[in-house]
Amino acid sequence: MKPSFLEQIGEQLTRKLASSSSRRGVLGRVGTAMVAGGVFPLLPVQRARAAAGSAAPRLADVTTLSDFERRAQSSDPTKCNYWRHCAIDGVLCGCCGGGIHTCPPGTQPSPVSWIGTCRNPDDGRSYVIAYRDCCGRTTCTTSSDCECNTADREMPIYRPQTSNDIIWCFGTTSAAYHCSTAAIVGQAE
Amino acid sequence: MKPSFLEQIGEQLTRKLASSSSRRGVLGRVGTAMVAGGVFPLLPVQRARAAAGSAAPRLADVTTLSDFERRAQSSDPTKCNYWRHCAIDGVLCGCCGGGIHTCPPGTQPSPVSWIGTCRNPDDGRSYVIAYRDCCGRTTCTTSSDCECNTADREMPIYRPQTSNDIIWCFGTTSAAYHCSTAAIVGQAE
Amino acid sequence: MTCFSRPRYLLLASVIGMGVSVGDMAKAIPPVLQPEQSDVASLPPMGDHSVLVATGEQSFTLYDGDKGRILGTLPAEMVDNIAIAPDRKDIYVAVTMWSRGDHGTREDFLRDYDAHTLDLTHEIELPPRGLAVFKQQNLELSQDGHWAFVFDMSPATGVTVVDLHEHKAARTVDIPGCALIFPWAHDGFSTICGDGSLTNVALAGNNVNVTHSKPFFDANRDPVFEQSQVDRKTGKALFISYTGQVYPVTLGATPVMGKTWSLQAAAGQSAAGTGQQEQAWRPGGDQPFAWHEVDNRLYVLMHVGGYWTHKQEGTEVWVYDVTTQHLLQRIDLPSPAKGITVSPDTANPQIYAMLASKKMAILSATTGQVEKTVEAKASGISIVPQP
Amino acid sequence: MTCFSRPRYLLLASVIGMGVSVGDMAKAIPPVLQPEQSDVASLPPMGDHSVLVATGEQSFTLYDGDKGRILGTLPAEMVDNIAIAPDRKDIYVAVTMWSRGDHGTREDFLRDYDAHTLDLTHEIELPPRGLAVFKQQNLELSQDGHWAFVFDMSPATGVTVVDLHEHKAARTVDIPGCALIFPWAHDGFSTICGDGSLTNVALAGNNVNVTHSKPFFDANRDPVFEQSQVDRKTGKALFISYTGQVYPVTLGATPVMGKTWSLQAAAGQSAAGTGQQEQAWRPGGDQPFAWHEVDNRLYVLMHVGGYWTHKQEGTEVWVYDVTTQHLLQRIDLPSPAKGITVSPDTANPQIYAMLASKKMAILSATTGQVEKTVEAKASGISIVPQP
Repeated sequence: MKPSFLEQIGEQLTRKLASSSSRRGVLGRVGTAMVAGGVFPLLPVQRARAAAGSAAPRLADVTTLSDFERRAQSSDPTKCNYWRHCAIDGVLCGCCGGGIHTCPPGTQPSPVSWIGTCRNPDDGRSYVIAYRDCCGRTTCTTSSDCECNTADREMPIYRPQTSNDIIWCFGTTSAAYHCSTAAIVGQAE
Repeated sequence: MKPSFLEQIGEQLTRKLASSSSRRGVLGRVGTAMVAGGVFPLLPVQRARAAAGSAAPRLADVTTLSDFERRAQSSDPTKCNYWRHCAIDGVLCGCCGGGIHTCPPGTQPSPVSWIGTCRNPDDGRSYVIAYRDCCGRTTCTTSSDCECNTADREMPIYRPQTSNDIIWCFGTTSAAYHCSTAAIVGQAE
Repeated sequence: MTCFSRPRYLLLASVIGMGVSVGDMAKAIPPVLQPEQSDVASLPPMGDHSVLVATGEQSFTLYDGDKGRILGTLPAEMVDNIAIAPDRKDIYVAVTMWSRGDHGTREDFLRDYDAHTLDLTHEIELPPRGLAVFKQQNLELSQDGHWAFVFDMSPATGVTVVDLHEHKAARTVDIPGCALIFPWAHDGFSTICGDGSLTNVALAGNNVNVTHSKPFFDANRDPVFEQSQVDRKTGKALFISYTGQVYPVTLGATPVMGKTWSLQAAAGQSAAGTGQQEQAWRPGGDQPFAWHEVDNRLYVLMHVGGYWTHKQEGTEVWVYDVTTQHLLQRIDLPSPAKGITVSPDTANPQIYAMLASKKMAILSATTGQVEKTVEAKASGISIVPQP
Repeated sequence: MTCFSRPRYLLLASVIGMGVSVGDMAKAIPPVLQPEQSDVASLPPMGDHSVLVATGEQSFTLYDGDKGRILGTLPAEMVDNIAIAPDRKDIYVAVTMWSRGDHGTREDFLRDYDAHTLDLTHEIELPPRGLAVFKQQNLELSQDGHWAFVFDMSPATGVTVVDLHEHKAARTVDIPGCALIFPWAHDGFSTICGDGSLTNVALAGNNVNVTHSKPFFDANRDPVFEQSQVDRKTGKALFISYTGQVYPVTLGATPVMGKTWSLQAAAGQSAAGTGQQEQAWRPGGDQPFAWHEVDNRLYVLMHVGGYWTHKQEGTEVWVYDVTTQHLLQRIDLPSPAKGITVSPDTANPQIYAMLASKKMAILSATTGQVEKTVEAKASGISIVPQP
């Protein structure tokens, strides 16, 4: 049997954050948080799994799409209107020597990130996107066209998992922010 | 008898640089340099003194003035075309909470600087200007109109005293560059 | 090695200007300009028309709002936070750095600057701060000037309480699932939690007492802005949601909820909903709100759009009477703005609007006219002193 | 403190994408996109069309000149210097910082980055560097890859010799009255002195031998540019003066002077003089010269102006055959440029022009046509690998 999602997260965090130099003892605190896993609400990623069976695309409904979704394209991932960038805040790594799920040379992907739920115009499905920051190097300097700030379903910092103003660099050599990626985690419900 | 100019410089450097945290031993090296004072060529400031008796203004000669001198004004010291700014490279302190010979709060004037020789349109005289940098704080962020780069009589770094690309922050708490002033030292020859 | 085989140059200019003796001259000849000494400026007591603006992603620049001119500079990057002491005598900046620039040992400090000289007087070590694009509510001060409250996220969340008299971090309070700091009138603060509730932290000598309130807004459907406002003197907060619902709350160990009202209804319009295509006037931007506590007026940066446009620049500033919950005025901005602040005075209040063009527009809050436009290289963020 | 009195949220997303099992679907339905792992890019061996551009006063950005796209980033501020190893396997950056940002303990380092991964492999402590707006000639490397030469100014001037095999500073050589570093073909370098002469430093095991040449230019009347060029493989230099006089010198313990020529005369014009109102085509900018050593062509950023316009942006690039000392070509720039570099290849050389608009224009050096224009936020400075 595959480990549960929360177990996966726990294992990943333990492994990834054990080398963290945080003075606050991330590991101990996260460990404390983990034991109460049963009382946590379902995360979007779990809902994604629950919904994985219903793979039929939804028809585009122009009456309910957001402005971003109506205008989104699927051909150029170095533009702010690329479909996965529906809730991104930062510089696109694809403009900086990286790619849509690739960090530029000399940087490190953060093991934790915020997530968005974005609609792919090609199949009408919504996907959970992990906006993993690439960290540990001075911010990428590139064209202003690569600096994006979108906010579909973006929440305040007290809902950090879907908040894009946070510097999501935990467990990297430093939390210096370089750029942001947009990797697919799975299909949303 | 007043101390000579070189003695003044020596005294000032000794006093000002004694607290320097340079690892290279500025003081010892400057001291070594000082003993050979007699073989140094006359500095512009000395020539200024030698010429101080001849105080009659020169008539403006539009055929020999530089473009900067033809266009220079004497009313607004926060503009790049203010007459004293004939060889300045940097942000004007007058735009940053300081003034023409005043450092903004929280910064320190460098005890050494580069110098220029600029013509005052009001009296037709040329003056030696000390472009003293204000140091020890992050660079001032202000209007681009306050970022100047002029080069009348500006020389390469192997003639440092009249070279304006050098960060002239020696003997200050740090050599972080904040802005540049333009103080009158005396009349030029 | 040093070599004496040829003349060398003394490469130094003196800090002391020379005295130039001017001989007797005819009256017609203008006098020779005299040498000038270098000096350093200091500042008068901070006036009501002072504003600290986040500039160039490397500093906060202090402006005189009457002249539209710079008074001084404090270093701070995008993730750093700034606060002005209630008595305006100190400015605090919470910063994070690494010993080698983008790598090395992490260090977090609360810096204390003298507001008169802008000299750094104390650099207080902190545990790792929460790093986010600037939010006023990630750094707050107690009204008595004794405590600073610094938001932490590692990613577990907490608040470090700093003793400003002793210049050291006193304790860290865990606030699991919560964030942001809204100070009480006395001895405590509240934070907003992910379930729409408040966690309330009372300072009691060497202890803290933590209480949890019931949810008062629907965080899933219509969350309140991080930039919601608090009157620090009274501990009264106005939590404002994405759609424009205003939740008045008197903060404390047991918060007291007031009557909810709607920014749109107060303007004679329908309350806005959560439809992505439901066009309505909505609050938005990096810093959409400014509460003028003395006049009890709320200034809101408004734009037309659907739901999820909570970060969109505003085209107008709407001015509300919070007492009567009515719109008093709509002010057109010269161009869209990312954030606003309003000066604390009642005589001639100014609106400081950080435009998307990176200019700062200074407007009369009374007439709505633009008084100055400054090439400030401003981001969306600014702060003003308290009344 | 931690409290368990209410549900809390796990505020983390996993680095591992989940496997999503896709059920049997009709062929007409596009497959569900699969989860993606995060990875890190690395670079192929550095090609001839690579250029490192000073960007945003915070970094050097490595560009692919063919695509006009970014390959990676190295941190560096305005006063820092960068050099590419002759074998292109390392990139060196000389940096200066203070432990607390704009204050604290000063630290100077030579950073060694792996050109394949852009990882920092060594951070070598240095004595205090000379701080000036970027000048290529303030950091140089020996052709055998063994030594780096770092210019110091405290304000006394010197050169620190860094052993790149041992990753440590080996010695500092005083060069009183002199500055800038022009490496020889083997085991030494020359520096320019304020009296128009050269000081020559030969490395000999653990010793250095210093010689002084006679003045070869008039530093008072017509100084040579700091950005004068050197062919690092042969140790031949072209020192070029403000007015446009070219002084060829073969560097060494006893430099050999060649025949002086004029940029203007080589273009069929009168040599330019030192009159402030003498309008002529003159070299100028932050980085006015690029010597393509293999083709033996000198590219010069030219503008029309009087004397003392040595920092003015150029409107054209003039291409000279250094062998015959004749102008081959005049290339119009799309807008004025602060600096240029030229790629080292002979097949299809590119000109990288850093425009005053902060864009980078990439031109064919053969046809003069603009191939790409990049919104680079560039200052005037760039460097390219050696042939």
